[in-house]
Amino acid sequence: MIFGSGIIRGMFVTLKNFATSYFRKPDEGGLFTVEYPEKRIPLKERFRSFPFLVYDGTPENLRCTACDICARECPPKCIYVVRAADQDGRPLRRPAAFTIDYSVCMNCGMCEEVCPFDSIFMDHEFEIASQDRYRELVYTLTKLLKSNEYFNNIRPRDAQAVDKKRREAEEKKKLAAAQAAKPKLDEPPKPV
Amino acid sequence: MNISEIKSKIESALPGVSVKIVSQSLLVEKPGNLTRVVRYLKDSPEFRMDYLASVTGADYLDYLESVYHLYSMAKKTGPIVLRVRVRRDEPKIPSLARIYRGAEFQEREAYDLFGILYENHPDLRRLFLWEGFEGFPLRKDYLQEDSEILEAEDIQWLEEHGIPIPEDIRKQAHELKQQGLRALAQKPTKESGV
Amino acid sequence: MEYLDQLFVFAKRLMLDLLARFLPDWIVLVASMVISIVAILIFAPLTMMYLTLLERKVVGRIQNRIGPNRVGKFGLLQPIADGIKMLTKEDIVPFQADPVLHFLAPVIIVMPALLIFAVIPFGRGMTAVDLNIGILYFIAVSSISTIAIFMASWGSRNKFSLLGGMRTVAQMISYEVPMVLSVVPVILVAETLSTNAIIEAQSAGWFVWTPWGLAGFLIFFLCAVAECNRSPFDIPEAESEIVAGFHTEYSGIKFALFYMAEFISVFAVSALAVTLFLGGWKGPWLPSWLWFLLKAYALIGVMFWFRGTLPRFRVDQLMGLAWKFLLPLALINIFVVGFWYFSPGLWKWVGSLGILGPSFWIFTKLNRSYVPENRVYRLAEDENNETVGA
Amino acid sequence: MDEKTVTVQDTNPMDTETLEVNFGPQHPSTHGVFRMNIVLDGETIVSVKPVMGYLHRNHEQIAENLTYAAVMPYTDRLDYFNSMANNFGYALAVEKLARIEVPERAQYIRVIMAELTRLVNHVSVIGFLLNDLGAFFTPVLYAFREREKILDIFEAISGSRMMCNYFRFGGVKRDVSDADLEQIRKIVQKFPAFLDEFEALLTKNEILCMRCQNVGVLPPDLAVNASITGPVLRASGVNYDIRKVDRYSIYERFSFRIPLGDKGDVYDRYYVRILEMRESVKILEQALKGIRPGEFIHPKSTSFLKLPRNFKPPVGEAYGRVESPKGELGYYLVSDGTPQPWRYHVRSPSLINLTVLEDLCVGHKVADAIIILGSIDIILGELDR
Amino acid sequence: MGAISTNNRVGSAILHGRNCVPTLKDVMAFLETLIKIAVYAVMAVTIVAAIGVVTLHNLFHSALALVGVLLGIAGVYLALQADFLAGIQVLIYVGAVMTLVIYAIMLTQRLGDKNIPQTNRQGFAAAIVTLLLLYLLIGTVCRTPWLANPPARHIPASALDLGQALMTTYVFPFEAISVILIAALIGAIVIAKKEREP
Repeated sequence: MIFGSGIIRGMFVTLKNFATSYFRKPDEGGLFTVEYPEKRIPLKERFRSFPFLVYDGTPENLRCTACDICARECPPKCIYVVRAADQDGRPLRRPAAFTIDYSVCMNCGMCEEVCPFDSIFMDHEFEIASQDRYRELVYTLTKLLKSNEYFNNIRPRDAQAVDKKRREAEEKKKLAAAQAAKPKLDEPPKPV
Repeated sequence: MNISEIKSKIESALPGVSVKIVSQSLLVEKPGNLTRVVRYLKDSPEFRMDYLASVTGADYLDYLESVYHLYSMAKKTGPIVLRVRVRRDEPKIPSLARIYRGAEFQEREAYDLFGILYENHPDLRRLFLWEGFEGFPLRKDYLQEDSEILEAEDIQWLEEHGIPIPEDIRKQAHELKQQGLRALAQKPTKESGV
Repeated sequence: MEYLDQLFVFAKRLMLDLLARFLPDWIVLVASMVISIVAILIFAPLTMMYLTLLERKVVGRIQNRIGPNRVGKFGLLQPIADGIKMLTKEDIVPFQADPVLHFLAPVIIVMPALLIFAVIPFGRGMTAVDLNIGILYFIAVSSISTIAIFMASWGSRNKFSLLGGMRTVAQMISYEVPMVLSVVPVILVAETLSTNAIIEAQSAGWFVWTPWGLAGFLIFFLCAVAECNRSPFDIPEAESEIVAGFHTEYSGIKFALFYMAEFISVFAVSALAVTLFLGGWKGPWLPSWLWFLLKAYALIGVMFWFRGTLPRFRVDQLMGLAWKFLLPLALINIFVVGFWYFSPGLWKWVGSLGILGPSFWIFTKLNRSYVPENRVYRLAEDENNETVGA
Repeated sequence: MDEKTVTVQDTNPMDTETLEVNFGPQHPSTHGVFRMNIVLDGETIVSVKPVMGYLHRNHEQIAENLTYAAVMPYTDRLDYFNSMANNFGYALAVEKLARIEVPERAQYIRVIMAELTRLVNHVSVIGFLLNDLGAFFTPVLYAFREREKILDIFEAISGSRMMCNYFRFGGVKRDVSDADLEQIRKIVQKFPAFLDEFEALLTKNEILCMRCQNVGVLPPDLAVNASITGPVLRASGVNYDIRKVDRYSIYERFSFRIPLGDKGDVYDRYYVRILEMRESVKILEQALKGIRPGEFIHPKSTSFLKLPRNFKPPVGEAYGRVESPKGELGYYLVSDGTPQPWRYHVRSPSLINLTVLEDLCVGHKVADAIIILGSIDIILGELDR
Repeated sequence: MGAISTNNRVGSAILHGRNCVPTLKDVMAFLETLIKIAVYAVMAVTIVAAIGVVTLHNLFHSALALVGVLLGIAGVYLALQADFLAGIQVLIYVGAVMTLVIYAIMLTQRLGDKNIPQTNRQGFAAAIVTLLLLYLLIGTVCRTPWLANPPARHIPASALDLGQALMTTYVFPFEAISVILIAALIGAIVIAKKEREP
């Protein structure tokens, strides 16, 4: 081998890449970078950024029951839940305050996994940069609530599975309620 | 080779050394005997434990423990787990750093976080924390500073940097100082978080 | 065609003629100098600004990236944005630095880089000063920049700067020797030190098409790359080792001046290599100055290509390359040119190649530590091993 | 007076003063906030003292205050280049502790992920090594071009590109779709071609050979004695790969070989990594052929997914280790029967491989210290913990 | 081409090369004064720098001042129309010798100190040598038969003349210096080697 041949071989590799960057496709040696704010890589469906709360229909009709499981299981402990109470002080099955500190959140998706009410899910929104990390990055209930349509939009497969599950549970509940409502009747329940 | 065979081999080869089986591992009863046991395991052709995979400490409230995982790269066997227990107030264990270079940083780490003194270590300094750090954070009785409560020194520093401090916080810090206390967080005990 | 070729010469002559109608002669004389100087002072920074852009674009494409593309179309205004940024940045002088040296170093380092332009023949009749010691002038002036780098490295009072300064000096002194010796064959054949006369001597054919010319060109070019501290010889500012070398402690416009000096000398040495070996502004069809710029930019492109491809040498290897490899080759090249000059016809070729080829081979054999070793790697299955070579 | 004369005689007039330089914590080539306290004689290194802890967050204490499941996302942050390998080690340790079984498909998915991670790690380490050598980002960007493709897969499967948090005790978090497997197949198919191109750029390059060969030679006996693991150990010619030794997961089903170095210098460490990638590609090909539909998590373990606090391993201890791309990544766990580990320790290869840094560097030049550090391949997240 | 007339001589002198000498007296006089002023300025700077070399407290600064002296002398050579010599002066002294001197200073002195003090333990010997040199110079100046009316224009010594002189008239000193330099080179290698062996 002549001294210098390895260098020349390497030079040809870079020359080839220089040339192919003008006409090849990204995965074949073309430009593989994306001019970010204008062009974007489509997000994968399972991509997770930060948690949000799902509501059905109107924001009042939110799924969260303030059970506090997500707050307890959250590894960096960035979720704070206060359960709502009625005038007599009896706890209600809805949160009075639900706050997530996005500056602490580490996007692990634990809350989504443990939530028994299919209420908290991971969002696709990742551009949350702001000037003030104490005020802007602490997300309160109003900022966290997003509709089920939005959820269906960003993660169709997961959302449909959740919806199906909820529908089935709903129907089962209805059926059970119907059964409970008329136990006196002797006709057997119809198969669904 | 099962654990009791290893135990009997060690005890027969090294008279005066007694080891005890604790959950599939060998507890060297006297810390002073550790180097002899390890040298035997390393040099004897039966074991050839030439690779010290892991050294770490553990705090069991009554005593501190140092755990060693030995493997053999030559024979591809292992692990033999050795453990040594010492009193919390006098945690002195002979260092293995002269037998295994690999123990050097790991023993420093255990010293740093548990305060176990490895005697004869070539360079026993804190590894991660800075010199002058108070306490040993992985001991179960270690109390952290409470980040929610300010101390008098903190307030002084903040004020020097032009940050206004509310009166109640200042008062709290003053009280703490008068009582000679520091703002320490209660370490969450087991199950307390549930 | 003729008109295009002499465009700039005519322009200057027209201006002087206009002046001569109203003003005394001595003003015309001064104006002639001023015009040349101003032309250089405009051309040099402009070249530097767009070379930075070109480098980023070329290296970007090599790495399958686009490169700067935000400021202006294709990032064409990027150098201006950079310039504004550099100008408005805070000028930081380290606490214990030697303020005078710290200030003077970037000023002095630009000077030789600009002075070199005086003898560069940009086209037919387009040399600012046709010195009869042109080549010597170039070598002498470019050696001054070492002093400025010393001032910067010592004046900053930073250990990385000091290391960078020491490396620079070792490198500059070492590479000057083979560089000068590689020019000697050209001077012997052209029988002159003047840049214009050397180009005229290449009317019959560029020197690079002869064996000694090719060898000389390669040695000269490598040494030139080293003199400009460019990759793979960029150890004085090796960012992975000594942060930024001698200009670690510089910011703002002072840093820009160092940067400018580097890029201007990149252009200057490329221009000189073109003059010495690639026939200068000679070439068919196109205007002479365009030919000259094309050739010079092609060489600069090669420098960028090097930067995009090669890792850098270590300091001792760099010295070894200069003293144990390039220097003896350059010396042998002087013998080769003598042989070429005195022998007839085909013998020239056979003899020259017969000397150069084996000596290259011998020097690689002598420098065994620089030649890659062959390695044998075992691939261990559980029992049976297999080996591969690399 | 006497003292003075003695010193005058002792010092060689040609001796130069040593220079103490701090490389780091802010330095382009320390791979994070790491400091090397180097004493130089001219350009030659007299001594190196690594100083670490700038990224220390007491990972072990954090973990001891969390449930077993909640530690998983924290392990991602150890070696943030190969979160899948970290997950793997931790999952293995907990499964050993709680005696959990893992279904076959999950094992396949785990192996595929671990080997993809190895590709990601090795390819970028070589890129960074070349950056330390002074190549102007080209090898890094070629490496990242390939890494991006694999990270896209990770994103599609686990939801995150780097902090995957994908493994669960008894399986993995979610199943891998056929489309994703197809995508992996495509990447694996094209990877050898990329490696060939990468090698054409680097392997025979004279400057790279000059810089790397016979620099930082680690003799095999020192390597074993200093508990060096991973490619650094194997580059010294010691045949020790935990995938072969422990046969954990389903590695015994695949036929692959362990590349062993010749001299144990920086070049061998570079080339052993290239060869390891080629072997990983082989494992991936076999795994992609062998994977069958099935459960991705053991049914008994699914209940703990929703209620991590009900997961209480029996009292005992376990040491689980995997061959992470950097070396032996071990997790030592002690359970007291509560949902939180009593003791949790990470045996991080980055830290322990650094033991020999001084031995490798002394006598070489400054530039060599940088590439030796680069060739050891440290990640500060794992080193400082 | 013809449209542009070259009706003044200074302009045409510049455009068509040196062989066409401008004859206008005032231009020449003006230029002469300019050059004279420049030469005297260079000389003055050289002397100031030379004083700086011996008086500056910082060794590094005095080395830099020495660079100034050498550059000034190159300027003087230029004024004496010895442009080849000037080029060589810059190349050898500024580019190589001074660089090595500064390099040696940086290597041997304490780099950490802000001031590298200039110490002189051989002041007496230096004074004697200086006086001897002064005596020699004065003697030479006095003994030289200065021409009352030097020829108005020297023929500048070209590189060709210098080369011929070195290869014919001065061939013996030239070769002797070569031998001395080679001896120095070998000596340097020997010293550098010795350090490594034990």
